[in-house]
Amino acid sequence: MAKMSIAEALREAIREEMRRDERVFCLGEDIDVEGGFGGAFTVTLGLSKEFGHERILDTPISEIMIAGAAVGAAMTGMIPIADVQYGDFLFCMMDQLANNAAKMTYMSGGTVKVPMVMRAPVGATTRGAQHAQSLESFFTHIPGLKIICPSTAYDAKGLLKTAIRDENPVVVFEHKLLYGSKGTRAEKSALSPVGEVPEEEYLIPFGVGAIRRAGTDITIVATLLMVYKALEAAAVLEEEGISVEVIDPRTLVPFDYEMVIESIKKTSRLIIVEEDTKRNGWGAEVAATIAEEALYYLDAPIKRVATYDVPIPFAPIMENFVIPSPARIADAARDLMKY
Amino acid sequence: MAKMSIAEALREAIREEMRRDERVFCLGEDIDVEGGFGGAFTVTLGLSKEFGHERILDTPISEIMIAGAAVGAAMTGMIPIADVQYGDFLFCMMDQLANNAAKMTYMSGGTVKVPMVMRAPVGATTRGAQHAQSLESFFTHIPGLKIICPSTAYDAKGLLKTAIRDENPVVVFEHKLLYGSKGTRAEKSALSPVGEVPEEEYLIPFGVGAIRRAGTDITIVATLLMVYKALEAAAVLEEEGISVEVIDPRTLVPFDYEMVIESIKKTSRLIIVEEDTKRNGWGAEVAATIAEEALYYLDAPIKRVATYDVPIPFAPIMENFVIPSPARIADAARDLMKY
Amino acid sequence: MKEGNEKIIDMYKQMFLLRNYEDKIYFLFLEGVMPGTIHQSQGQEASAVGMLYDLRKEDYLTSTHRPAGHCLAKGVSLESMMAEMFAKSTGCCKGKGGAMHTGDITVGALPAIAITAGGMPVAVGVGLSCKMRKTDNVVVCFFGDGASNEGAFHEAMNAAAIWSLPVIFACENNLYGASTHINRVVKINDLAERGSAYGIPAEVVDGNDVLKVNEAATRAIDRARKGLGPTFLELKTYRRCGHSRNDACGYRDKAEEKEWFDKDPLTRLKKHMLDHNIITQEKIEAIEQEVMARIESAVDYAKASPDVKPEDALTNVY
Amino acid sequence: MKEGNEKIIDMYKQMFLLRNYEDKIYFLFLEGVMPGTIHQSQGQEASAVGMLYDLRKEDYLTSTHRPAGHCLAKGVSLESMMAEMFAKSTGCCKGKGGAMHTGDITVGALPAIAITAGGMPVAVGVGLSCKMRKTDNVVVCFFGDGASNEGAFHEAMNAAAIWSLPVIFACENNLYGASTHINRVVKINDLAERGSAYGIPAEVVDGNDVLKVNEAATRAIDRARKGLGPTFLELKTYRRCGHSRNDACGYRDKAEEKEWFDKDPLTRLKKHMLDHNIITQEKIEAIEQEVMARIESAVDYAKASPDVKPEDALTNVY
Ligand SMILES: Cc1ncc(C[n+]2csc(CCOP(=O)(O)OP(=O)(O)O)c2C)c(N)n1
Ligand SMILES: Cc1ncc(C[n+]2csc(CCOP(=O)(O)OP(=O)(O)O)c2C)c(N)n1
Ligand SMILES: [Mg+2]
Ligand SMILES: [Mg+2]
Repeated sequence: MAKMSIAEALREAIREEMRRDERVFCLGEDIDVEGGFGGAFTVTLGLSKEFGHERILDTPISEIMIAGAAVGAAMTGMIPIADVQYGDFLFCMMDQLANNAAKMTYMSGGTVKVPMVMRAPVGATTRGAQHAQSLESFFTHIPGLKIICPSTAYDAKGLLKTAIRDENPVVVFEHKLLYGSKGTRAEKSALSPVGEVPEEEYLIPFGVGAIRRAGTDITIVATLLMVYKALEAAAVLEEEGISVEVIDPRTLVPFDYEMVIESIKKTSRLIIVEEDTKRNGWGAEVAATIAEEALYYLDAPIKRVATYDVPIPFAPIMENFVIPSPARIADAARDLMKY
Repeated sequence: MAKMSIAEALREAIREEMRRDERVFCLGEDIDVEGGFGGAFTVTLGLSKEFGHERILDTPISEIMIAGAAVGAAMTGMIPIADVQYGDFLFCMMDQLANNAAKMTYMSGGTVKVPMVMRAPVGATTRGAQHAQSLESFFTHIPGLKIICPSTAYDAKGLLKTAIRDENPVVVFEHKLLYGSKGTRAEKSALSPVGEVPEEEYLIPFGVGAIRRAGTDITIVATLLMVYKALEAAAVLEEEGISVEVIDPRTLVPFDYEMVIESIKKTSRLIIVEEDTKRNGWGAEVAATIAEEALYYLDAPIKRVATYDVPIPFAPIMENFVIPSPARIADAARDLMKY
Repeated sequence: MKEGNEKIIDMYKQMFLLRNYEDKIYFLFLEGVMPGTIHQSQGQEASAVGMLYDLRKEDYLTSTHRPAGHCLAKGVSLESMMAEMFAKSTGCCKGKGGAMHTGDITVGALPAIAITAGGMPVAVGVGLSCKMRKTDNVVVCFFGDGASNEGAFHEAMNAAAIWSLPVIFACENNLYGASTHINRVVKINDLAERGSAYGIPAEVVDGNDVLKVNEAATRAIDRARKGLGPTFLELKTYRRCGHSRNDACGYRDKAEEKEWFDKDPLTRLKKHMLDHNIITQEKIEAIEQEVMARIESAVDYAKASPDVKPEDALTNVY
Repeated sequence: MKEGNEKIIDMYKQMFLLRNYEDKIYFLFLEGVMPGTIHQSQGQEASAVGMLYDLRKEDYLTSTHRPAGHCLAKGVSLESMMAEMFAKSTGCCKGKGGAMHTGDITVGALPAIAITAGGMPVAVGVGLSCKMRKTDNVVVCFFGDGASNEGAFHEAMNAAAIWSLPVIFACENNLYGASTHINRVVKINDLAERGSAYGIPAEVVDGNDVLKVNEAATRAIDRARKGLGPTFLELKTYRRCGHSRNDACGYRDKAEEKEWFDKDPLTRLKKHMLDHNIITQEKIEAIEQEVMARIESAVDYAKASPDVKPEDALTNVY
């Protein structure tokens, strides 16, 4: 067992897969500059020492091209791992991801495959509205894409390796405050969980959630940073005698509904916590699905604790207010206990 | 009262607003070519005769520019009405709409306004996956945008006029099979409802739904083409003694929850019908909100009838299968009646 | 692949196939037996055949909303193209793609992309793949005059240049983007002038002269195979048909149409062949009859092919 | 607006303000009293001041993730800029925008856009508005060398050209897009070469010589006001600072840094003024002290300003 940060775990996943399969390569902005950062959050740092500059490919600031090139390379025998510096820039390449990456296999009647990975850092870090968004829900709505959100080093490595081997396009959402990026790329107020990662190879299948904390009164579903906020809230609630189960689905598409339904059979109460804004966030889909398929296990309304429906403000005082906090999560839980 | 198609009603709305306010202008691809089509669906046909070519502005095929120019013009004293030929191309301008149009007012602390309108035709018309999508739900998820979907000529004119006068960016989703475009732009299998439109000026406020058919057993919420499919289903169900209320919210943001909740108090059953694909569609938000705020009026699970989660296939046989049909809606209703 | 006169005759045969395939489709479409819409390529046969004739099966093609000519010239089977138009399960996209997305990866024809210029960044990735896999394969990337105003064009051209990728950018300048004349949306005379913004060698080519197109293509392909990087060819041509289904081209000047119809690529090539005694009138007619027969049997094949099943809509997607 | 020597002195004063404002911000940021990140403009003062000095209040500015110099030179108040950095309610964006979105529409400075090249299509709309409203106002659109590889650049340049809009495209080529040297991402020598792809007159300008920049700006502004259309100016310059917070520029060649630091715009202008007896050393010092005092009081103002309230986050959005 080695202890590592999520950034390191992602790097190791890429390293192992690039060693295993020469079709795998990385492309993105500033990912391989000598004396540079190894991408905005150091994930690709140093990889070119082993794999060379062609397989860790620096690109111009051309998001449409980055995504389109990944699609083209993937259809013709390569396995690209592309990235954007901030998730917010995915909007610049949305056409290539939504109209091409997600649809090519289908439009071709299954005759082409698009085995590509698109990595994107999300989360608010006091940089203002254009560098703060969580875009998961825009992509869960696109048939043809798989969506994963690793919140631990163990998951980061295991899920990314699975993503690289998937023959469908996979979008990986990584949280800026969880990377544990070091040195000049370190983030104020980062959580940077360091986790145990086995020496031996392992893969994590998509669609299998993880119970981060077992409980009997309330089920909380959360991803990425919100897993940790939910755990904080759970600790507080425990002192009040409220037992919380925290489920991290780990992948949003496919989604482990079985685990959630098993849990609410026990708790009969459900809260979904997401850093994304509330209206039409992925939490809405989870709530709607449960309301359609498992309504009768519930004794209380389904609560969603999400970022308020506003662009992310710059001032930390405001940013902290709009993003779900342990306190807001705990309040939602107390409300539900009234039922 | 004049009878007109939705395309004509939209044209009249634009004409009246351009007469009223010289800041209003249109820009888009092929909207004003001599001997051309007046846009992909004839909405701007002939308008330049009255307003000249500068105010009905043909653009290069440059979606990023079209949306960005609308944002810039709107911030500096103009009121642009931009359009894309097919809604699917909104992905090409997503960055300008999501990162700029929706956020400028907020990021500036309210010191700038962005009074622009973005028009987009949606719906599947046997053209394949890149000319068939309904993108409403990508935009309902963006704080700062208002989203409207007129399904009748009366609403088209009244809502578009309100949109043009709104100081926030408004995205108008129009359905290809409802326009009633004439001549060479006519659409096979179009429904093209012709409706009564008053001579005198009128505006329709956002956030006020319309009850298209009153009923007591089941509430169906639907927009655009699905309103008509729901009405077809309702007619069939009536013969079976099932009384259906069909609600057309008319605007998705803001959304008339009051009307829906009043209805389910009566019917205690809710079905949401959308042409958009199911996962994370706007129907999920409606279902989740009802599950959070009005769960106890319901005696049955909340059903969503939506397009299956696949890209839209070309073959009509397959397209008809994936898009909600009156039959599928009726089946969902029969299921709910079991509760 | 043929040489000399045989090649010229073979190119004529292909061009005649493209023209009559499209004319047949148009006829069938008007009959109402085909769903969707059509964007046809009558008049642009010389650019498709001239550019693609010398490619290997392992080389690639990226195409547009107007893909029929490109696909047939790259070797997608006539039957599977026709069947796709009929939305049959035997179509090259199993009835899932349709007229704007035809292709067949087994002959290097990627599924066509109908988003204007949307195929250009994809072609960069294909070029990257050819290079990284250490092949000397190339990709011909077709797009139109209108597409040259899309951001995707810019990002793709620049990337192909800096990485000297084996991409041949073939711009079919048929003077119109839908109904909009190119002179209304660019301020330059030749789109080829845009090559210099990226350091990409560019040429203006008579796109209605298949021999000229083929010469330029040969140079560009050769450069690409040698690893010398991309070339930008502006092929001046013209649509004989509407932009899409029932478009009477009311936006086009009749004199302009006449001027270009007189430069019809098939008529010119046929005249060239006869003037230079490359082939006899009789032989030409024999070839044409053979092609027409192939088209008819392709229609029969398509019509006789089984319909898709509704549930097929749920396959081929995760 | 001043003329002759007075103007030169005034431009120096502005440049000195920009430089020391940024240095002060850097200091405060390291102290940890400022949230977020910073993208500073030390070394690029000549382009900001030279381009914007002759603009009217009614003219417009679009800026980038590196907006401080542009905003101050366009007339956004020092106090409101400083207060925004402190995330105070008195900030030019009420604490909602932050370092990457500063601006003040009342002086023509649109809120800066931090999406690389994202402000360029917006500038086209501003130019369209100036023209349609029949004003002779212009817009100066700043962007970087890296931005010139974005699709948005291409679409914006082309549209401004065909509509002859009063847009001055000011490309601050500081040789790097973040950590990537421009020579690794374009194959041409000067970005100005891209003007010809759109029919836009372009010039390479010594971006560290405020007088040269101002001359070029005057010509471009004049063209724009007369309705003659856009101009593309490539301003060669260099960052004295990191790309963003704690960036030691390990990716830059030390010799290159030295070469450019020796071309510092402030040093050069000061020398020019003294050599030509435009001003005395004493007067310069007096000006510098005055500016430093203004900066200090702006800091006091910002610190003393009321914090934003959490609930303010819910206003200014529909
Ligand atoms: C991004 C995008 N915008 C607009 C369209 C609609 N459209 C389809 S074809 C076309 C014209 C394309 O012109 P050009 O590139 O010259 O190709 P041509 O049709 O002449 O072959 C347009 C505007 C589209 N398909 N994609
Ligand atoms: C669309 C987009 N891609 C990437 C980034 C991340 N980013 C911020 S600044 C920057 C470099 C921009 O370089 P340049 O245009 O030369 O401006 P400079 O920083 O040199 O002033 C990058 C890549 C961004 N903000 N937006
Ligand atoms: Mg064309
Ligand atoms: Mg730069």
